[in-house]
Amino acid sequence: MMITVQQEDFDHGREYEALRELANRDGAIVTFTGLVRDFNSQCSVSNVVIEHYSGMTEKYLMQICSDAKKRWNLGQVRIIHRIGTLEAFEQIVFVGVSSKHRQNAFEAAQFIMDILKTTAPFWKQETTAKGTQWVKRKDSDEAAAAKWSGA
Amino acid sequence: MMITVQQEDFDHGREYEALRELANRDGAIVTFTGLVRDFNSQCSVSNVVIEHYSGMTEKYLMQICSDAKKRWNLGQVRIIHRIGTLEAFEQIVFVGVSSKHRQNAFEAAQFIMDILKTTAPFWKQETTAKGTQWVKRKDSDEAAAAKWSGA
Amino acid sequence: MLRIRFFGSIREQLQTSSIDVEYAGEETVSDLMAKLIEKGERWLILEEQDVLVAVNMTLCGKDAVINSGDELAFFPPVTGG
Amino acid sequence: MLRIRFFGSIREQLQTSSIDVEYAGEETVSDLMAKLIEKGERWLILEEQDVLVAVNMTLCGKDAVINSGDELAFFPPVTGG
Repeated sequence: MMITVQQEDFDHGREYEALRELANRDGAIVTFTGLVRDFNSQCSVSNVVIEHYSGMTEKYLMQICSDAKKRWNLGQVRIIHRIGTLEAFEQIVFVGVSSKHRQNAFEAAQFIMDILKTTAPFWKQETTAKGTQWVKRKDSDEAAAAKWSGA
Repeated sequence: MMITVQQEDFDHGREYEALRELANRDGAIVTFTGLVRDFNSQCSVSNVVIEHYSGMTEKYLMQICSDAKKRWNLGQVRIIHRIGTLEAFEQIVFVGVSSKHRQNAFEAAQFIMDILKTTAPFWKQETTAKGTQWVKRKDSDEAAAAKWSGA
Repeated sequence: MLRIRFFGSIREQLQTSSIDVEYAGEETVSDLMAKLIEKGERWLILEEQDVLVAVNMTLCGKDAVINSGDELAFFPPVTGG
Repeated sequence: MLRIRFFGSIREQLQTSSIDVEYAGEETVSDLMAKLIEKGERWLILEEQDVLVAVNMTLCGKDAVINSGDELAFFPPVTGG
């Protein structure tokens, strides 16, 4: 279980290999990567700036990891989230999960992203041709997170 | 959409970067990797030998990719499956999917693995301290595949 | 003393990321908000419907109890990932 | 002519990975199976419950129609991934 909040880009291949080395008895590794898209619903995006609440972010990311480990039988859990200014197509977030069973690895990675999206204190500002604005919360993200609260 | 059946190991990092380069407008990339486990339900496994039906394998993997693209709005889809003798901890299978929405990428990657496990003509033999035996089909894999046939 | 922090669009609209206020026995987050709003209209933003509150880095409701030395934070819905 | 291929434990038990047989007007996979089983007891394995059949690399039932030149395959449940 390891979480990192950093400005620097990450090397997906290296993160995967580190996970694999620790997780070698697990049999299944799922990764999710979020990239800066070059457009939003209205227009093209040149970059995003990600602000966070240092301290609380780390606390919540750790909490999400340990909640995932309580719900599923997991090996390794890794989260990296970037902050600062990111250009279109850059990597924003990495989630890696290993498990003996692929179903668990898939579900846990989805859970981590859904809960991260709605509870981890990050805020995103987009710069487009129309200027700079704060990204609004999406109802679809709320719905995705809500579906985990039943079980 | 690209599928490969090969004896050689694959470089996860390179596969991810290739996917990302083609998928750069997508925003979400999910990968799944299956590794040879060093034990089964009874005892430790030293290696597996994977046999396949050349021609039919490629046909079915392509079919699975195109079925996934019909069900979800996807960018790139990549499958690699290894054949031949693999030692414990080696990589067996890689699935990489990109999409504009993470939910689609997660579901499609799961779908691909579930259908691959039950329809792609590969057969696995395990060598353990007790000798060599053919791996049996798992009911849990049948159930995982069956859940996609409703929708 | 209480440290009060602001993030995202709330930080931007208040033009401040953090203030320290004397702790005067406020029992809950709501009590403190009432006191802040007395300071001026711009603080009304804290009462907007979707503003989230954290006390000592834990998300909580406006009825959460506060104590001297606590760190409070007000921010809009999160949009990371 | 028909080419008939065997994989996995079926190939191993039959000790053969492929045979070519003359096409003698068999209408379905079942017809061909009956003919193979006449050749000897070991072919009974093809009638086991979970044996899968492919005609021209497409999974199908034992009532699938066959024609001269087809490639058939018999194999146990797949276990890749």
